[in-house]
Amino acid sequence: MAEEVKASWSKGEEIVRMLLEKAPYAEGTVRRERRLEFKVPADRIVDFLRTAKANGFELLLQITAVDWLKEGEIELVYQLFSISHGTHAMVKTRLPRDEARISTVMDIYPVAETYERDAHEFFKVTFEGNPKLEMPWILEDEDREVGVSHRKDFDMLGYVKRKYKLLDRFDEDKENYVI
Amino acid sequence: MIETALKALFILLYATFVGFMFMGIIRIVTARIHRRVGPPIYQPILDTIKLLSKKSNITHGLIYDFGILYAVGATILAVMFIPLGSIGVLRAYGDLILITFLLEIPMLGIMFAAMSSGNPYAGIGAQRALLTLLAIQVPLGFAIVALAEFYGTFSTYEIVMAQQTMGWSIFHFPLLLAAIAYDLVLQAMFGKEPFDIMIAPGEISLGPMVEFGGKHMGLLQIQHAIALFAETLFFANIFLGGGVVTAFSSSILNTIAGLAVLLVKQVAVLLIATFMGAIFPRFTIDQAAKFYWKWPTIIAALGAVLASL
Amino acid sequence: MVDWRLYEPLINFARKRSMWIVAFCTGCGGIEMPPLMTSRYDLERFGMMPNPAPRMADLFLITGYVTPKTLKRIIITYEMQPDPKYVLAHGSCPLNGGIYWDAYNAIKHLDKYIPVDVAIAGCMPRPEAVMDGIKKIMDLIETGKADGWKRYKENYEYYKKNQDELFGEGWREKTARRWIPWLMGREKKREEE
Amino acid sequence: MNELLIIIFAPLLGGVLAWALNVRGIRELLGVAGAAVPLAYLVKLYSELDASGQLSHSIDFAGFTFSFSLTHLTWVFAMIAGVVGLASTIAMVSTSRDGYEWLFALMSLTGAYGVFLSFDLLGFFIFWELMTVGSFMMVLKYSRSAGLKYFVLSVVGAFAMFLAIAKIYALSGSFAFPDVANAVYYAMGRGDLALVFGLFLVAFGVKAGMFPLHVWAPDAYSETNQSYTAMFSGVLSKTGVYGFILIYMLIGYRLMVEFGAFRSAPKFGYIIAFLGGLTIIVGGLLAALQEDIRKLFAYSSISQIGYILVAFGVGTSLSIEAGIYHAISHALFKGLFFLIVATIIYRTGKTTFADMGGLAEKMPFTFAMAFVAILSLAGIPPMAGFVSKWLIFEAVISQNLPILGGMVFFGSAIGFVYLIRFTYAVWFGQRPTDLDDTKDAPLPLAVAMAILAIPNIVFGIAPGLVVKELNKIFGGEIVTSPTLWELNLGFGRYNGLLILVWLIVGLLIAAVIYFLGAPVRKVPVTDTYQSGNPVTMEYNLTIRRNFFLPLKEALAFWLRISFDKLYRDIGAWVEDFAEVMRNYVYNGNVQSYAWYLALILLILAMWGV
Amino acid sequence: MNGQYASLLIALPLISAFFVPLIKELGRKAVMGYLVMITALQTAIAGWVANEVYSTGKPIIVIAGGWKPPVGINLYIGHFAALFVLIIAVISFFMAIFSFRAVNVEPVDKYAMLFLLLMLGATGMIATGDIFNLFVFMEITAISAYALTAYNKTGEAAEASMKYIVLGGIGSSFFLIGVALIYGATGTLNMAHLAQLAGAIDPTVAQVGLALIIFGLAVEAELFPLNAWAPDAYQAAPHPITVMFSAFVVKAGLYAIGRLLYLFQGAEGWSGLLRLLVILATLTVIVAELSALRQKDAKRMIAYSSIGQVGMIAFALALGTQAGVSAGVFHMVNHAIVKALLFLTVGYVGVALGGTAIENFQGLGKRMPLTALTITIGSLATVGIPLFNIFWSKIRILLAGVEAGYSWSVALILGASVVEAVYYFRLVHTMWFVEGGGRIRENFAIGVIAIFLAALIIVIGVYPNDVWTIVQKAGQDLFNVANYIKNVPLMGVGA
Repeated sequence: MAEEVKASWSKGEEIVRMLLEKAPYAEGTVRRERRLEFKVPADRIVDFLRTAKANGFELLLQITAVDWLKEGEIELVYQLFSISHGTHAMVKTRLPRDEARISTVMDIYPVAETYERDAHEFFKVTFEGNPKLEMPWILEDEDREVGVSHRKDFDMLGYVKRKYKLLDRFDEDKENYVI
Repeated sequence: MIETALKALFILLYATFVGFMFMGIIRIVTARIHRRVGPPIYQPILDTIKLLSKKSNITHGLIYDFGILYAVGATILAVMFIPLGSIGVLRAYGDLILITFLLEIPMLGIMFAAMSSGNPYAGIGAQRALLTLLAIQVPLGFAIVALAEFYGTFSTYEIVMAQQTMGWSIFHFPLLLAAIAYDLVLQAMFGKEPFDIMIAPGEISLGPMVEFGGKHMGLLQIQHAIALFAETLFFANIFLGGGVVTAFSSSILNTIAGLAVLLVKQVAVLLIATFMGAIFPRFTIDQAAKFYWKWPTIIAALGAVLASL
Repeated sequence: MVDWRLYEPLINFARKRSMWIVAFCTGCGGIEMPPLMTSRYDLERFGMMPNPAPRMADLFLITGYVTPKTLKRIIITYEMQPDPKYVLAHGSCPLNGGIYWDAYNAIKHLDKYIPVDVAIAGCMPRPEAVMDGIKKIMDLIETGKADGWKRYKENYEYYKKNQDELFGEGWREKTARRWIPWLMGREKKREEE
Repeated sequence: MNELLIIIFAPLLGGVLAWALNVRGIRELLGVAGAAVPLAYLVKLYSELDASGQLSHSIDFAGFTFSFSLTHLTWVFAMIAGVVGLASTIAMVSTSRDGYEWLFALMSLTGAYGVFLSFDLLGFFIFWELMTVGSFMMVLKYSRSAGLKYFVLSVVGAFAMFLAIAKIYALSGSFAFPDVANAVYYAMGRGDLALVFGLFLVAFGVKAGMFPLHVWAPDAYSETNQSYTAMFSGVLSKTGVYGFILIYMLIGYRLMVEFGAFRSAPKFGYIIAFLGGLTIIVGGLLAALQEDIRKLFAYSSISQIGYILVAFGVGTSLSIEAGIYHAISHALFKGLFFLIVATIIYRTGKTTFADMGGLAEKMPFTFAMAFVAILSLAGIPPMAGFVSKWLIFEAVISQNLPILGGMVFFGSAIGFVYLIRFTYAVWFGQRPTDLDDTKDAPLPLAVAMAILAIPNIVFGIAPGLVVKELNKIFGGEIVTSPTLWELNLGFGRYNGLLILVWLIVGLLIAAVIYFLGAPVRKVPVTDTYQSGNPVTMEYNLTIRRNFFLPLKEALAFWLRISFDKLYRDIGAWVEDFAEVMRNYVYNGNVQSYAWYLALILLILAMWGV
Repeated sequence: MNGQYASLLIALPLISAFFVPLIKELGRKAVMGYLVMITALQTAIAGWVANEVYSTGKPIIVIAGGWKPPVGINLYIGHFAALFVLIIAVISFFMAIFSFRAVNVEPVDKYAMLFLLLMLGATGMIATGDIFNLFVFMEITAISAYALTAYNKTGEAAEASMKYIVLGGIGSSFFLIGVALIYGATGTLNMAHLAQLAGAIDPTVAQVGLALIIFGLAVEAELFPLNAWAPDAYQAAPHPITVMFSAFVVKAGLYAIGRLLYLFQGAEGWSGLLRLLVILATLTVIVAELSALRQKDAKRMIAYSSIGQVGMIAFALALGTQAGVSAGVFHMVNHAIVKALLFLTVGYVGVALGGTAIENFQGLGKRMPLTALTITIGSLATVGIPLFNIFWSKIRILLAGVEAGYSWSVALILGASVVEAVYYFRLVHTMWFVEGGGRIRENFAIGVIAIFLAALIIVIGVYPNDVWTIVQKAGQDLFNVANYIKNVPLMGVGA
């Protein structure tokens, strides 16, 4: 139902066409006004981001990781923002789930260092070239040993029960619960 | 012997009590400037009682305790030297340089105690306190030099007597300059706002004071009270003419009147410092050093040179 | 060695009227503290003064959810405070984990780890509620019933068991040395280059 | 009266014997005996001296007549040399390894005694050279560059003095002080007088470590056996100071008459005082910025000498007496400090601040001595350091010299600054793991430290003892001291005992309040508030390196000017010039040599032969 | 044993020099033994003569061939000559012993002959009372010196001796022209007679003659521009010969300058010449010391320092006052002892370790402790450290210098001696405080000589009174010419 209502945003189309010329390996669509979306293969991400930076996408807002358990892939979304064009761009890449490995984009966007560490800490995505990847950060040592991560296959609730030894509390349903 | 002991006891109690009142005044005046109600005037006394009555105390070694005792002892010693109106135990030996040194020694004692705790904040606090001390030394030195040269003597008592005849020191231009410089120096000696980088609460959690708790902090409160009293008394004596009243017949009335006059002058000095403290933000340490080595030094040096002509 | 019982009322009055707060704001309640100090609510009337160093503070305000990482710091700071010390827990998170009831990184019962004297309900209580809490704790001190610190000292093993259960044995030394291996590694790497 | 000769040559004899019989036990005994004998004689001679006022003795030797005399002034300086020398030799028992150090240490002590007791310029010069060579060989053993820098500067000073002596000798025909004094007064021209004063200023300035000539001191004091440095900086710098008194005694009156006064201080004296003031500030500030424990105390020793120079520069008898008093107290507390440094280095083997720390628990006795020394150097009332600084302040400011007063005052704060830096870096904070088993000071060093610590306290509380001695030098009652504890200058009074009593009263009051409180629990160093983070001994949090970074940034502009680099450039330039000249003059081919002869003939012809 | 036996001092070396070829076949040891025996004999005679002169106080006058002075040649052995002949003999005796070890280049008999001729020449120059005779002995010394410099047969030695020959030749020709001029003007060659007639010579001839004589001798006495040959000659010559060069060959030249300078006091333009000599002497000191600063070879460094000290002696002699002259003589004695010790020990190190480069001296304290100790004593003495002998003479020279009004040159000399101290202490540091090789056994005989000289240095340093009185007598002998004239039995012929 998203397609009918989509009013064509000429300026976005033009930006996407300009970027796609420079990066043929990617596909780009305009989701809606001020929202562009690009799909880039994992190994070409650095070149794409370099061209994006050159063409007006000054800011890298966030690197979010999405865990597609069924497809066995982890999706990294580089959220860019261009002040000159006044638009967001979601650059998506897919990595195999078991050993997710990609090269760092620190030299293009220096801020990426923290976001990459965050993704590594919770989604075990290794970014080659980021010096501070192994540095102890948010997770406490006890959690790190247990292997806490935000991946879907990790039973978070079980871990919380074991950690805080509050067994009875979680079995009740919404109706009867014990403070 | 008994007479001096009684006088000393009186001076000590009077100084501590008035010192606490001064701390109360500072807190109330600052509160009033912030349009707040502010604590009762006897609040510092309550704080000290609470601190002294703490049930468990810690120590980091002998020097940690001895430093505090030394600071309090030196301050008590300093108070004894400064002439308090007609009362004065060691008034005859009250020498300008001796008193200036005695007013700086508590800072050394506290720094020794703080550093022996091995706390990094105490280390940074001590470093800043030393640099502030280094910074205020130049204007302080020139102010003392100006005073000594103008009156030709170092004894505080003789200076007070000379001021009765020649009028207050601040009426003579060279000593006015010295008084202004000395007042800026007082700002740092009180540890008030513009120059209290050494005990900056947010930045290095009270600097040297971070490790003092319980009775050590209580002793330091007493020391701060006596020090406030001593410094304002010293300023009042050497610049504002001291409290020598001979109008009444009986000596008891004279002494009381003298103390009252002194009290008014001391409160005046205190209020200047408090107002300045309430308004100005905090200087960083090299800004403070550069400031002290520029304007107050020039003023004080000018005063010293003019005084010596 | 001196028997102070005779002066107990005066000392309690002094303790009541000059509580110094440890400037240690955990969780989301930290921003509630400044209004208490400003001219509208002015806690200084009661002689309460924020004080960064735990060694000389009495009142420890736990304002908001407590993560294990913060709890370690809270325990260390709490133990550094000299004895008659009181803990004021703000909001529902320290009581039962509040909205983070199922989060791996929020403490469910603060009381298991450090004794709480007065707990103020509300997902960040308004200043008036905090003032009531403070009034309550001042009454407790007045009557000498604010004995959180005595409870901590007497059954210290219980508290220690809970703490070790959560953080593992010798957690203080481990946390202190947390960064050293990584730093050594980087030092070695830099030497190799 | 050949006791004077015994006093002078006993150390050298002891040194030579100690060097010859290089056996562990006997060598130390001989060395210490060498230093103890002169002290014993000095004490014995005091009664005779008191009676007759001057004991003199003259011998003629190698064609010159050498006369020696013991007056009150020289007795005071000789006692300084005696006490500090004895303490230093006792300390050397534990720190020196071979006879070489004993020989040259005691040779420099002989030089110092000779300088103080000689009554004629040539004897003065010979013992001055002897002292320079003795101390130079001590430094040469440890490092060549420091040794050569020290030697070149002090030899330049010595030869400047020799030139001045020769000029006076050419005028007066004899070296004895009395004839020299009136020869200079009656017969010396104005230009020659200025030259002689300049040369003496350079000579004594180098040895005392005055501002522009102080560059050798930090290297020389640190690159030698540390317990010898106690004597090096305690005694040998006093010879430089004694030299300035000599300037006053010999040519002072004529300079006063010739060049007049500047606001009641003689003009030539004002130069010395101003340079002394600069020395205080430069020495102090540089001491605060040092990373090496020995260098810190070397610079601090220079800045303390600055005080004495200011006192002498002002020129009134009160200020000279204050200067001598400070010379005594400086010798005491500086000697004590260097013995403490010797103990630390002897026990830990470390010299930079970065790898020291937390020694207060491990070396309590040394720390107590360090505490006494800190109180004395920083000038805390009940100590000798304060009395002498107080006298100097009074003397300088009462002569209404505001700028000098300001400099001297600034110096006292600098004393605090670098001492606290030393205390924090060495005694407090987390202890590096390899220093955990350091023991306290060995017996000889402990005894030596005690010898120097006691007078520090005694002369502070009872300044009358010293002042009675010093008044005898000037004859009159310059500093009246009604009782043993009190000094009265008319415009300023000081009572050591009263201050001590009231300090103890204050301490008692504080102690009473302290013990009324609850009992105290000892807490280890790792249990400190670090915003709640736990602290471990492995991760060092004590700021030992670069403690005064803000001060260094504030002074960055002034630190670029360094006289050390200037002298090194001059040395290098001279060496290059020599090399270039050698290549031109002795260039190896005969034709040019033959041309030289022709050149000589040309000169002869031109000469009108 | 009356005075006439003094002539043996000249005769003995001459005759024995020519006996050497006879002993050649008996082998190297015999020749060396013979040399030692002769020098020992010479020392005995010199000792007897010195004792005679100093006890009676009267100089010994030896008349050659019965002809009374202004006509015949006479030897005048006054206090100065007696002292120095003894020094020459003693040092030659030591060097003879040293040559056993040091000289192993083959034609040893030629070496012995030249050695004796050199000793003869120097003794003759000091003892003679006649200018032309002085020229003859100077030639003998010079020629044997040229030969000995080239003795090592290395390229460097040959070049050094070639330089020496060229300069020495020009120098002695200057001297001859000067003597001829003076002889033309006065008609006599005898020094005493010349002193009487000095005033009567017409000014220009006196000036030219005197200048030429002085600068002829200056080449031999190594004053500034003329001493370019000296460093190479010292370095290239075999070690014992370098000792003899620095110990007495240079001294003979200096003595000659001193003697002739004060003989012609009456001559016109005398003070101008003195001032020129002072300037040249100061320049010698400065240039020599500065060029020694960055030397890589210890022997060459000590050669430069020796030239510097010689410059100081010349400065003392040229001051023109009694104090200056006696200080100069005292310095001559001290310098002879110290430089003999230094060159002996450095030479011995050169022989033992192969080459005298500074690297060989590293850690010498551990390798050859005795030699290292003596070198240290020698270098401390040269620098002028109080308890050693040169200190006393240096002080006297500088005091006399300032008294005579040359305070600027005294300042420069002091500056130069600071430079000297620097490079000597660098040597001391390399010897004692730098790690070196294994221990080497030291030769006994050379050790004894070194110890004797070092002891002499310290004894004079600690108690210089006696030596000072002897030297004062020698200084008067050189300075007051009137006494000199009175002693010589002139025939009273001529104007």
